[in-house]
Amino acid sequence: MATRSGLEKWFPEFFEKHKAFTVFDLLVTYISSGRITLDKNLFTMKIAYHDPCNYGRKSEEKFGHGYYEEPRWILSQFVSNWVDLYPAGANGYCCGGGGGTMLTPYKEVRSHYSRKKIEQIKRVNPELIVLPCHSCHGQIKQALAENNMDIPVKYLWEIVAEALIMD
Amino acid sequence: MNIHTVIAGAGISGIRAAFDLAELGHRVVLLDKAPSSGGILSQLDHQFPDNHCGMCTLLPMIDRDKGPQFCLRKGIFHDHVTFIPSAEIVSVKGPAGQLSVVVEKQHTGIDPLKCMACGSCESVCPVSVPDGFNEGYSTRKAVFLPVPHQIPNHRIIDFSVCTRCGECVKACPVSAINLDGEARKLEFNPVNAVILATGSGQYDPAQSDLYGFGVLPNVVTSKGLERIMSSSGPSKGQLFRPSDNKPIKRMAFLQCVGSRNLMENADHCSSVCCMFAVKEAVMACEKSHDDLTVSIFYMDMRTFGRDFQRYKDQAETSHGLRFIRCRVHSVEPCENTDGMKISYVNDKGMYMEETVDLVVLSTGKKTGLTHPDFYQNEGVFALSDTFDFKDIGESLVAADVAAGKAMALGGPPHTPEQRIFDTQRLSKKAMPLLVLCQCGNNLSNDLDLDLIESHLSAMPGAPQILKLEQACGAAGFESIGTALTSSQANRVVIAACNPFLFDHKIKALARDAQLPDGFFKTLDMRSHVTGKTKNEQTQSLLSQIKSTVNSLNLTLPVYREKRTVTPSALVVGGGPAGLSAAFCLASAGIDVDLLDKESQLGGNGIHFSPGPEKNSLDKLLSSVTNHPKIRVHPATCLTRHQGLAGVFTATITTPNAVEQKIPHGAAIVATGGGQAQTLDYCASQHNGILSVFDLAKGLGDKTLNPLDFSKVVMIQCAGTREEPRNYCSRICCTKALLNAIAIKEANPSASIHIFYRDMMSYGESEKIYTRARQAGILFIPFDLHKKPQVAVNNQTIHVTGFDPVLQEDVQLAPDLLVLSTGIVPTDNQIISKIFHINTTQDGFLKEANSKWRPVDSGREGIFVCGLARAPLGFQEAMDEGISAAMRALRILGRPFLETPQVTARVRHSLCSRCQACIPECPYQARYLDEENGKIMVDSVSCQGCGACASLCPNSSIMMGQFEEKGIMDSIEFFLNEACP
Amino acid sequence: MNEPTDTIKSHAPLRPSGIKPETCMACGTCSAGCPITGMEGFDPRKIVRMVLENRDQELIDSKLPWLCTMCGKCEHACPMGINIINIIRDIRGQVDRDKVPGQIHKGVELCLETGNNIGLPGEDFTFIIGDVAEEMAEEEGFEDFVPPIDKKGASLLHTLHNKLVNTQNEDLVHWWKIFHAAKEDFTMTSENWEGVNWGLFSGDDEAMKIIVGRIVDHMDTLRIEHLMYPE
Amino acid sequence: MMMYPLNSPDQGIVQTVRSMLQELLGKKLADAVLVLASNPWSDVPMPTLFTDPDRMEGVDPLAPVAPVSSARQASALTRSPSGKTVVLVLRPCEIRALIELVKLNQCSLENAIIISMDCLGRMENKIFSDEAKTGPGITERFLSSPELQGKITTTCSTCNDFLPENADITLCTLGAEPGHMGFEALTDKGKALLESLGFKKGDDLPKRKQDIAALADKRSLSKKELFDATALQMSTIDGFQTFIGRCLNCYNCRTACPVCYCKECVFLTDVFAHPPELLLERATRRGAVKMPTDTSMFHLTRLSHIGHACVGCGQCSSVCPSDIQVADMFRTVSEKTQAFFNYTPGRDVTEPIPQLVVRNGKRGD
Repeated sequence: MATRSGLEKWFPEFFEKHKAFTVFDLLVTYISSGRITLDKNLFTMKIAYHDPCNYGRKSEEKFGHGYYEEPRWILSQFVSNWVDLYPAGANGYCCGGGGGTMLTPYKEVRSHYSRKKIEQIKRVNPELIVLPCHSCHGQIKQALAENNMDIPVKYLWEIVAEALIMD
Repeated sequence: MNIHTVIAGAGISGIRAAFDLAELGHRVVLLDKAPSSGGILSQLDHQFPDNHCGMCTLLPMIDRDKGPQFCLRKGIFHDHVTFIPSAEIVSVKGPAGQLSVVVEKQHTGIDPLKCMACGSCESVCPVSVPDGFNEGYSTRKAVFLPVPHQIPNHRIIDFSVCTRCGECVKACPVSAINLDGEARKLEFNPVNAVILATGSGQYDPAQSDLYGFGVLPNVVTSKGLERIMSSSGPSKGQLFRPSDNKPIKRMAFLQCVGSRNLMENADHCSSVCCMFAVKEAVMACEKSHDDLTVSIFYMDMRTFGRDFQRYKDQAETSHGLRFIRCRVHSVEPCENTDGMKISYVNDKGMYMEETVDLVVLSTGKKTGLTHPDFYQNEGVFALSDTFDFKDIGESLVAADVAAGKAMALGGPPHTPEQRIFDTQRLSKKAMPLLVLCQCGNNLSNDLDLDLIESHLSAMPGAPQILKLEQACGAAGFESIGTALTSSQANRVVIAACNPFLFDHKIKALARDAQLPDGFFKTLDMRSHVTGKTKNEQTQSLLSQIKSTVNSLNLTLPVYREKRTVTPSALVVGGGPAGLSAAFCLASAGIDVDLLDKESQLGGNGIHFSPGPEKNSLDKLLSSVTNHPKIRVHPATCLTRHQGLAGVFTATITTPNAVEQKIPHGAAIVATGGGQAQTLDYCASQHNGILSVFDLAKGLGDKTLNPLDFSKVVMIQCAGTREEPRNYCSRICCTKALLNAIAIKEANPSASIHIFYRDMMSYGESEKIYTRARQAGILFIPFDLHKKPQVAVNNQTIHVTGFDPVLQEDVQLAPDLLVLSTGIVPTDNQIISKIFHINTTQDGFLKEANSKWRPVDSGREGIFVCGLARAPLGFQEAMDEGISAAMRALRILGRPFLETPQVTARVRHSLCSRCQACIPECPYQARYLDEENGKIMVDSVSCQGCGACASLCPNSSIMMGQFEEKGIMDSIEFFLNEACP
Repeated sequence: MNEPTDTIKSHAPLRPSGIKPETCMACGTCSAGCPITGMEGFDPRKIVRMVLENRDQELIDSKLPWLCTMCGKCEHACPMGINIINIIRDIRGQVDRDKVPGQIHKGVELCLETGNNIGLPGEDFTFIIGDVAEEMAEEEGFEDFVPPIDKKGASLLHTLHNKLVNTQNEDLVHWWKIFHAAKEDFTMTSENWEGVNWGLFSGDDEAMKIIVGRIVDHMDTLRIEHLMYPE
Repeated sequence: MMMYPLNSPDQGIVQTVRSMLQELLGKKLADAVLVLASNPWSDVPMPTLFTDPDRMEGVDPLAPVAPVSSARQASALTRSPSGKTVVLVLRPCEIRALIELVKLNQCSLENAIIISMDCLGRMENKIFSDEAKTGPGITERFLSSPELQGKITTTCSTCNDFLPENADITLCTLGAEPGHMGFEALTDKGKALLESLGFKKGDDLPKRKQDIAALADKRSLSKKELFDATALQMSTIDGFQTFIGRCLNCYNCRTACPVCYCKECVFLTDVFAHPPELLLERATRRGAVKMPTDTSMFHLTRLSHIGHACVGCGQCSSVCPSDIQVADMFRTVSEKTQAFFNYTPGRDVTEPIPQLVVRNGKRGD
């Protein structure tokens, strides 16, 4: 998000020489071209997917495309039972740690914010939460702990890495 | 047959325009894309303020025998109106007055001429899809009744879901189904005019991800709620939650869904949703006996109609509705229940969360609709609100305006049908003819017609019997005609199916036989096929035949008053409404006497500053003053008004105190109004305090200079929208916005604060509000209990207000304070007495029905419009003037008025003169003739509703064709059936 | 409760340019939807209102802009399309740098100084990467994995989140494994490896530009064709 | 409460009230007086309209008899404005009936002064006549004799509305020693009138409250018994038919009823003038039909038409040649009808008649 908008704003010539990919673009390419194969029997538990604001709503606003479909496509390739939180996508909730607030001392406000995410998670009651963002990862883990909820949180690429079938 | 006008869209506006023209004697084709008439109103059962339907009020009231008088939601039946469902105009060519109109009629799969509406097709259809009529809360088949209560009740096939399995074709007993037909083209040529009244659609909230519509089952649209609460709806009128049919305890309305939203390209207000929501909330509370909490989340409650504010206040106090000024962000589900969570910020600026069982989305109008390519052709008139949402009353006014334009293109003058009656035949003893239809032998398994024949011949006053193989075809009617010519029969009962099919034909038969229409009765044989034994069904039919024959035998010819109409009109008041009424009437060839108490015509318009409004008024003024048919009486007062519709006499006093009598057939009251005064907010204590209208005038005529003002404060609803003047004056908000923009544009550094209660920028004027904000004008809402305070100290104006967003007091010392004081009517106290018409609590002239008869006074022949009736804008006033003129033309356009078949008559020997009936007559048709000490009925005004008859404690009222004797005898016959 | 997978039915509206905060009609949508409305006086509608009343300094001096997660949920439903997040970032940017709370500005400063937000020295970085890679190579299928650093002519540049290098080393391996399996020719860099740009959050365009510039430099110097965006 | 004591131990109450009425006319405080008075042509006092005080020797306002409801006479007197002030001496039930008629625009109280009394009931004409023959002063004897008071009609003995409402002046007999009764002014009009006749305000009657309560209790108890019994008797259609089985369609009850005000009764119209074939058809339907027909219809129609307005005067029973206890039936049913509509006939001239109330689209809701 920051890098992309920075590049677009100050280094537009960058794109003449180089190509840039989001994590989703790469994973989709790897999977669809067969460069990686994933084990479909590994993730059979109920998995909830969380949309980070930066990849969704804000990318869409800033760059005209929100990454909603791609992560869901990736999940569908090897995860049998994944669900959305409600609301998800463009109207989804932030984990509560966006905007650099993870780095501020206002922890209380942050946990207050994350109650919304916790409510969403409780409604779905998943066995694993998957997301593609380091901030969200940290914040959601923290919020779950604060709420005494024992649900593991993994990166999208983490479960991809775990499901890799090496030949 | 010459078609005068083709009207596209059989919603309420289309129907009104059709009746307008039909009542002027023109023939009209009315079509609708949908397979039924009524538009959105076919789905809405209740309209505020009385929360009844009342659509039948729209039926023609003059010459009402031109069509049956029953529920208009069932269908449109009028001798001069041909309704074509599932049809659209595809092209309009030629010059106005000589148009060629091509209409495409969809193939609906079922031949209405063959169909007996038995429903066999529907019972075998294997398809099940959500039913649009119930907004998807019930299911229907591929062959279905689009509107269950409508007649003719032929089903249609929805080919988009039909699987073409052919089961229905096999099941149809009369081979009326054809799955392979194609759309047909119909051409009408020449046609004088085309009216487009195709209406709008509703915003689809499923396109937004905020409200969960389509995902959360208990999020419904306001129309969906209407269906849920409808007695013809999915839960038969019970207010249940769609997801689990549990009762609803908490309900939230979210206003402005799809309206007032730049992101949805909807910079408009949909005008009707606020009151719609309040009405639905009231109904929901009533249905659940107030065991329900309703919250309405709004930004501005747009109660801009004359009586809306009190309706809203009443709803708030009597049902405890909660009005919360906050737009809700989104709707979320609750954990483990079907409830939903809503968060908002309350008036204390606090974040609140609550749980509700049902969320109702007040969805606005659809955007992005486009007009057909012939939209701007000559002779094509689109309703001003074609794509807008409007209140019913306003839609009717718009329809009248369009009909007025169509009418102006000419057409044959109105020549009412002259009926001749065979008095000799009528004066004889009742001789009934009974037509028994065998329905092509289709009924032989269910009804024993021979048995009926033999029974009847033994009956006293036995009817002559004519058995026909099929009564409804041309041959059938011919046989009936022949039988009537060759016999002395003077009463006719037709026993067949689908009696409504006969209405039209019966009139022709009656005309030929020179008998009154009321001496013909039809009864539905098929309604006796109830699944009982053949003998039981036959007995049941027999009883009905006997009772019908008997009551018809007792029906006597009605005396018919024929009142010659004075073909001229009186218009009182020469402001915008009166002028446009006078001009419309004069253009239709009617002589007009136009009175104004002032020496100069123009009303409030004389203050207009140069601009489009002034131009349009000036044009109208010169047309009126130069029109040979209009006699202007300036500086003249009306002192007396007497008579009945068609034959009124006015007494006027001219400037030189001469009394003069003016006979006329109809009167239009447009006596206007003016700005109200207030004592609030130090109104007269500083010359920097002006009214919104005075500022507009000053800015217009340049007596005020925007550069003189650096700090401006405006306060809306000054002394108004609270008791005793608890109504919205409708135009002050827009005026204030325009004033503010004008100042800001000329003087960008000026700071402008507007204190408002609810910004009434309804409809397209929302754009002005948006523009004003973008110009940097600050808006601060206030509640009645926290009004801004104004003080004048040492020649300085001090305004202290409270900003609920900041939760802080705001202190301002403006050099200009502008008060929106509202509008009051001028002469209504006297005028209402002179005309014997009613006024509202606030002194405005009261129309007969704010929804369905917006410009009719309570008395037939007297019409009300303009500011005298309600606060409104210039264009709205002119439109109302035309509407009033169109209503007057129903009377003035015909040579005489005739008593219809069913009216109330007083049996003076029974009447005890208690006079209870007089105030209860909804048409003010009853009065006490003081000279003779008798209660009288104006037979032209009387609509035969029977309110008086049911009220009269002495049974002294007879309704034509519903005489007590006949009814008692019918009861006898049915008792005979019930207790043999 | 529905567990719909089709809940994503619409997308964030594109903010038309030229919509000024003045267009705000104080409808309350933003505040109603913001999960921290009411916390420590935070209220997006109020912030917009204060901007309209030219009370910027009050906002700059308050901690309000730092409470916001800039998630944009408020904007998403704003019927007037007001860029509330831009307002927040503008305010943040006007705060004196020494008054920026918490680690944000410190991280930016460290990054400018050391090439990463945590000020990790180069040798520590090399050690950690090597250590984690060694561990990974013990797993089946990854025996021949060697972490590529400063590899000229690599196909893809992989930047790192400081968190992974710092406290969550075990998470470094996920992408390595994927790249390895996909036979991706990628490289990391030994200097300026930071993938996270906190200038975005602190409203510091100048710093942000420098940090983005480093990635451009890497790509040019190492002649790398493709970039995988950090966050 | 404003009590004006009457001290008349010598001349008796009847004479005292008579003098007062005479004085009213004499002083021209009223143009006419309608009051019960004995007359040479009848063995019971009849309502009589006086204008000459000298002709008033037979006036007997408290006579325990009412051969006809004076309400009907009062209505005939005031149905259109005459410009004259009329004093109407009426029993409480007659006032109630009159109020009902005012609501129907059948008469007006604008120029009327109503004088009433604590009503101890009335006897049937025959009983009164017999008792009157046993000696002079039947009215005074009645007022002081519990035995005679026991001879009042069933209706009266089960009536607990014995105090007048809507009168201007009432004569208080309850709670008074004989010869020490009092007039009570209930309105300003009544007060002015009494004062211009020289009456002075005095003390309240000491035992009044308690006597009223005692009588009310007694009456209520017997009323309940009567109503329960009647309701039981009429609880089935058969029971009802039996109750009115002897009805001969004479319509006396209708004629006597003070609130039956129709100009022409529907039962006299062609609606009920059945042709022979209809009668025969009815007979054919059931095999047998009691004649005259429509007697049930008649009573049911009346019940539905004026049941809400029944003031419980009992005239209908008194005039029935077939001894049908029409009043018992009417009062039992009416009590329920009136309770349903929360309506009390004769209570308040502004209280709308339920049948004429159209509210919220539903009548009488």
